[in-house]
Amino acid sequence: MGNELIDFVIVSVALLAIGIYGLSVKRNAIRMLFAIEIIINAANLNLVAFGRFIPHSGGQTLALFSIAIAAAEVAVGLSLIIVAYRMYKNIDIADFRSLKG
Amino acid sequence: MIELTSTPMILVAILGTIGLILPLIYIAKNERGSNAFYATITFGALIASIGVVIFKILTDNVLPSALFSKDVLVDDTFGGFFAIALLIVAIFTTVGSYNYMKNKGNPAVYYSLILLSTIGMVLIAYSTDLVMLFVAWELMSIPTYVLVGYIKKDPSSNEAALKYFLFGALASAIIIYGISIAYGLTGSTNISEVIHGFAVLDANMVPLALLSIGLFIAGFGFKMGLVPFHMWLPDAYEGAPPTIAALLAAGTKKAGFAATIRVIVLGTVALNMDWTFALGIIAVMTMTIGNIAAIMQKNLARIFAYSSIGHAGYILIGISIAPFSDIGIQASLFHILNHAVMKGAAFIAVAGIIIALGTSSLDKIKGLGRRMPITALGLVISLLALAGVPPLNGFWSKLMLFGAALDAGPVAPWAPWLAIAGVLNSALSLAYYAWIIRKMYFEGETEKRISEPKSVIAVMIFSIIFIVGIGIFPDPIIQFAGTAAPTISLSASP
Amino acid sequence: MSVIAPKFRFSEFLKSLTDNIFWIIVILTLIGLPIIMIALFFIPMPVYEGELINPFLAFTWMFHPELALPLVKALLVTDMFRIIVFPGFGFAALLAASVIFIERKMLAKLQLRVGPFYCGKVEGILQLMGDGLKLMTKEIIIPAKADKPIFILSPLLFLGAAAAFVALIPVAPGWVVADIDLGLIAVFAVIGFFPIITVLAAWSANSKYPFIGGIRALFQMVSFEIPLILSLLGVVILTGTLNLSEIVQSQASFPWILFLPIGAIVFFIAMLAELERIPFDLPEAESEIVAGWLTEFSGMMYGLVQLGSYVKLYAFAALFVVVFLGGWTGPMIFPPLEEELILEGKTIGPITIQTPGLPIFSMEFFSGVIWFILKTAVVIFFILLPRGVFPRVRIDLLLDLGWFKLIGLTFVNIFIALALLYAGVFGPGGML
Amino acid sequence: MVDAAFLALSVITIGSAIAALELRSLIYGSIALMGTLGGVAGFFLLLDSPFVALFQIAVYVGSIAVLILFTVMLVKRELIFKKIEDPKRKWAGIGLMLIFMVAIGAIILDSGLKSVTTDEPPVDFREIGDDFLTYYWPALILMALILAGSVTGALVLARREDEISG
Repeated sequence: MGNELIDFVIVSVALLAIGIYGLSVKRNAIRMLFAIEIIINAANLNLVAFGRFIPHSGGQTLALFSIAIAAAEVAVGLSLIIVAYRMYKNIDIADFRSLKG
Repeated sequence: MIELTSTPMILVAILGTIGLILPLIYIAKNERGSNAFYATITFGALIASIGVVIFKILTDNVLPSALFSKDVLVDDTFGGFFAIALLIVAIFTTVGSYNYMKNKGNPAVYYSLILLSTIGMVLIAYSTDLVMLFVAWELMSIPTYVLVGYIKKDPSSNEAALKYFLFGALASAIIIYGISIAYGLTGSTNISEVIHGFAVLDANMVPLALLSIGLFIAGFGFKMGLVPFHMWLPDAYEGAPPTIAALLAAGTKKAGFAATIRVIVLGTVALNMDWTFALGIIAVMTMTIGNIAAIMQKNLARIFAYSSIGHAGYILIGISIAPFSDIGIQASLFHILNHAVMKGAAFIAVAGIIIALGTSSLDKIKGLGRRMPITALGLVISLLALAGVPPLNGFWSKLMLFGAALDAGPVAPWAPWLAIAGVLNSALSLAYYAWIIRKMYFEGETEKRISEPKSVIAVMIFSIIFIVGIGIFPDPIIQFAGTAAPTISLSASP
Repeated sequence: MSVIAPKFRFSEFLKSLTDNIFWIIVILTLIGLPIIMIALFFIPMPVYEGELINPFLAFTWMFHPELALPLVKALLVTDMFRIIVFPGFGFAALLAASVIFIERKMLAKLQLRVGPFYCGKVEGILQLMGDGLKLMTKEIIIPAKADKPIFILSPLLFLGAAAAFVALIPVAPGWVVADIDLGLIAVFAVIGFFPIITVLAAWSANSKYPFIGGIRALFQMVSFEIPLILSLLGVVILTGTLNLSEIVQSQASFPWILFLPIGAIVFFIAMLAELERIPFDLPEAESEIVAGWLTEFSGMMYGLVQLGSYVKLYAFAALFVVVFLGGWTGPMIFPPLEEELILEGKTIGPITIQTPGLPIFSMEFFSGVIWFILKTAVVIFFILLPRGVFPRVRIDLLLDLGWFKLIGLTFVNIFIALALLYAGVFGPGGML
Repeated sequence: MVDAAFLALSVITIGSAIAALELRSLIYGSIALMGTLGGVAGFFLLLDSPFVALFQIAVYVGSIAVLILFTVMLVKRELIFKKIEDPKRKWAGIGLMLIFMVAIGAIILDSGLKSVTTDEPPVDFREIGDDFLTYYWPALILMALILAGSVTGALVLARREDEISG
């Protein structure tokens, strides 16, 4: 192995930070979904990297779980976005203003 | 390997089978079946499972207290306690939906999702492995994203669902990041091994462990509605169908506390970290902001949403002082059960009001005491219990919480302040609860009585009996909470 | 009388000819030869009789055939040869191109027509070349409001994905471009790219018929991927491996289609849907939506997509052969070469045949490839046949078939596999 | 030390992650997201986990990217290119990102992770299968329930009620 654990973890942290930036800045529902996907991928990268360096199979197993769960989550999220688009003709969540208080 | 006959696996078997069969029946049947048909099946399944849990606990087939095992699940009293509380909430939701979901479309999937979400919540309380915890967490969350947006024609329902989904997905992403760090530090996902690993960590690795615990607090905090992470909560609870809001406020939030107790409390103890003070500050902030914001609301569902934020703060008192006081966790558990019933009943009452009046706005419920006497009575009782008026159950659990805080005083000098903040907040909350009661009973002209939804009446009667009954005889439940509470001091020295 | 070139002068014609030849020579020397040299340097050269055969001896090779054979042998085992020529793209493209011709001819025979006839003296055999030349010389029209980068790249990506698919298919023992342990999963990963490329191509044209076709293709491909994957699960359960070569080796005595016929049938139907063949050619339904997602492609871009889809057809047929029909396994067709022919040469009548370095291929390899091609041809025939026979189905019937019937059947298939496993027919202690 | 493949992959991954969020067109954003996911799959290959890598490609590219593209394409064409953001918010976001990166990065660089290397052979993917069927089997059951629930839920939500078909 030419690469060290720290390299992978740094990339993962960078992805996490980018995801948090996206979630805090973007107001487009689909882009926010992108940001969440990026965070989940950062976590998966972390898991597999730790699992490789321990070495232990649990990291890969958990990464598989998390990938499958991300797929389920995206399916639900996108169907919510489609419903919202049908109603508002828009995907910008700053324009959804029926709830206030 | 965990046996197939242990409580969690039986629950998965019962609820999962029914949950998967319902949509299949819907597809297979020609006339599609009515709401009542599916509600009855769901109700039966939930009653059967709660029966199983109680039977298992009464026959002493269950391990005492909160234990750890070498497996992903453990069949202990802690899980059983939460299972009972959460199944009661699920039953409330189902029964309330019997009238609420009439003619709303797609009943089969609705009930099936409630069942799936219930499995998730219950298994969180039973799980002793981070992977299991995460998967159960998602099983709890994903169906509720759908359920909150279930009324597709209603823009507010959809908006609520979208916000809830985005924050929920962020929360789970954060949790899995936390798990990844914890796994990396200890090489295992089993919670007991993680905690033992944390306890023997090198000094230079400790900041990473703290980061992991912090991520867990943030992730679980989103679901529990702790204060920096609470912004989605009022919108979601207001926009969601009120029955589902009951499930969220009384169910998923409690499951979040179960996860917290399983992971964070024990993890922090293992790290020998004084996180209790930070948790205490979060507790005070949570209850204060929740209660102050609740005063300014004009909508019943929104008021209850903020009030449930406030109650998350009360529960957190007990958790934050857990290492210093023997009854901290016990009081928290007791309050969790009480709050589940009280808040569940309150939201179901809102559902009844919406069925009858079409709105839950505070202006429209004038004279409700004469128009819908039983619903109003149930609402009043649960409001008084939420405020902590003796001799209702909320009084006893709050008393225990504040007592525990005072009890911890000698060790942690800041702990009594928590009790003071709690008492002040309770007084504050009584103000807006009284405002609602005044609206219902002392305003508006005498109007005709309107028919109340039968299922809501059933929930109201049950909750009145429960609240008053426990208010008068609190001892058995307190004992039960005591057996379910984990003993913190033991696991501090692994 | 029409004149092709009104100002035709023979001298100018000669000049242009010599000009062309001159430039070709210059370009080849300046660019072509260095490229060839560089490429040859990356290929490990064989050592023959104590001397390394290097590219600078190129002229020597020409006059010494005994040097050429080891060179050819050395070339055959390089990765580049595998990727470009034999089990890789060239082989597949050749097969795919012949499939295009055979399809037209066969459909014509089925429908009592003649089919391609004039181009090439025998049965229009050169028709394909003519079509290719036509496509290459045609103008490439890009719609004005198209999303140009995606629109231009998508045919290439389509062909690339098809080539990646081909790279995973083992043709003979050891003859596969990418022999990975997780071959079947890699196949699924590659198949997953097709719907994306299709829908991107359709969207980027910014035109309604391509978009409708693309969305149809998306529905169809995504929903048939599930039965496709599940139908292969039975074989995976029985063999306990995901490596395609090992799956073939497990069928040395009998092909899996004998034991898992339901899986094979489901796979075949799902394959038809993935390939957008009749009766599932809704994405290209020419009588409804012009040419579906291919509508806006013109010239060579259309040609690339067509080539890609036929390469994909070959790859699917080959996958069917590998998983269910036993791949290259089969009785030997040719007797193995005689020992003395290889070693010292053999005298047949007046001629003495001496073949140093032979055989280039072993006869097992040869017969394996022939079996493989034969089986693939049969499968391709059955893929082509429905086009002459069946009408097109409606989209809701198609999705209904995919989601309810095929998925149900795949579970039956999996239970059969499990039953075979637990009954002890296969697996530890069983027949294998 | 890092090798060239690692550097290239990190440039691709991080660059396309930024591009996914910042590109004007949502379609290109989705393609860039695929780049990120593919890059992470490449990291998995570097980490000797081909099973996870291929699974990542099969699931993310085969289903998630398709779903995202499909949703984006359903949206009106103008909205795909519309980009709404508040410059103040944007700078705040960048600040937040940098704080996160520096804080967590400092924690990690400070910790003992820096010197971790391994020469041990990687985990065989068959062990993952064993894990699934022995230790994690209840989680696998729950996973099935999650997928079933999300599929039925998404279908119910995305279905149009106004159409005639039953």
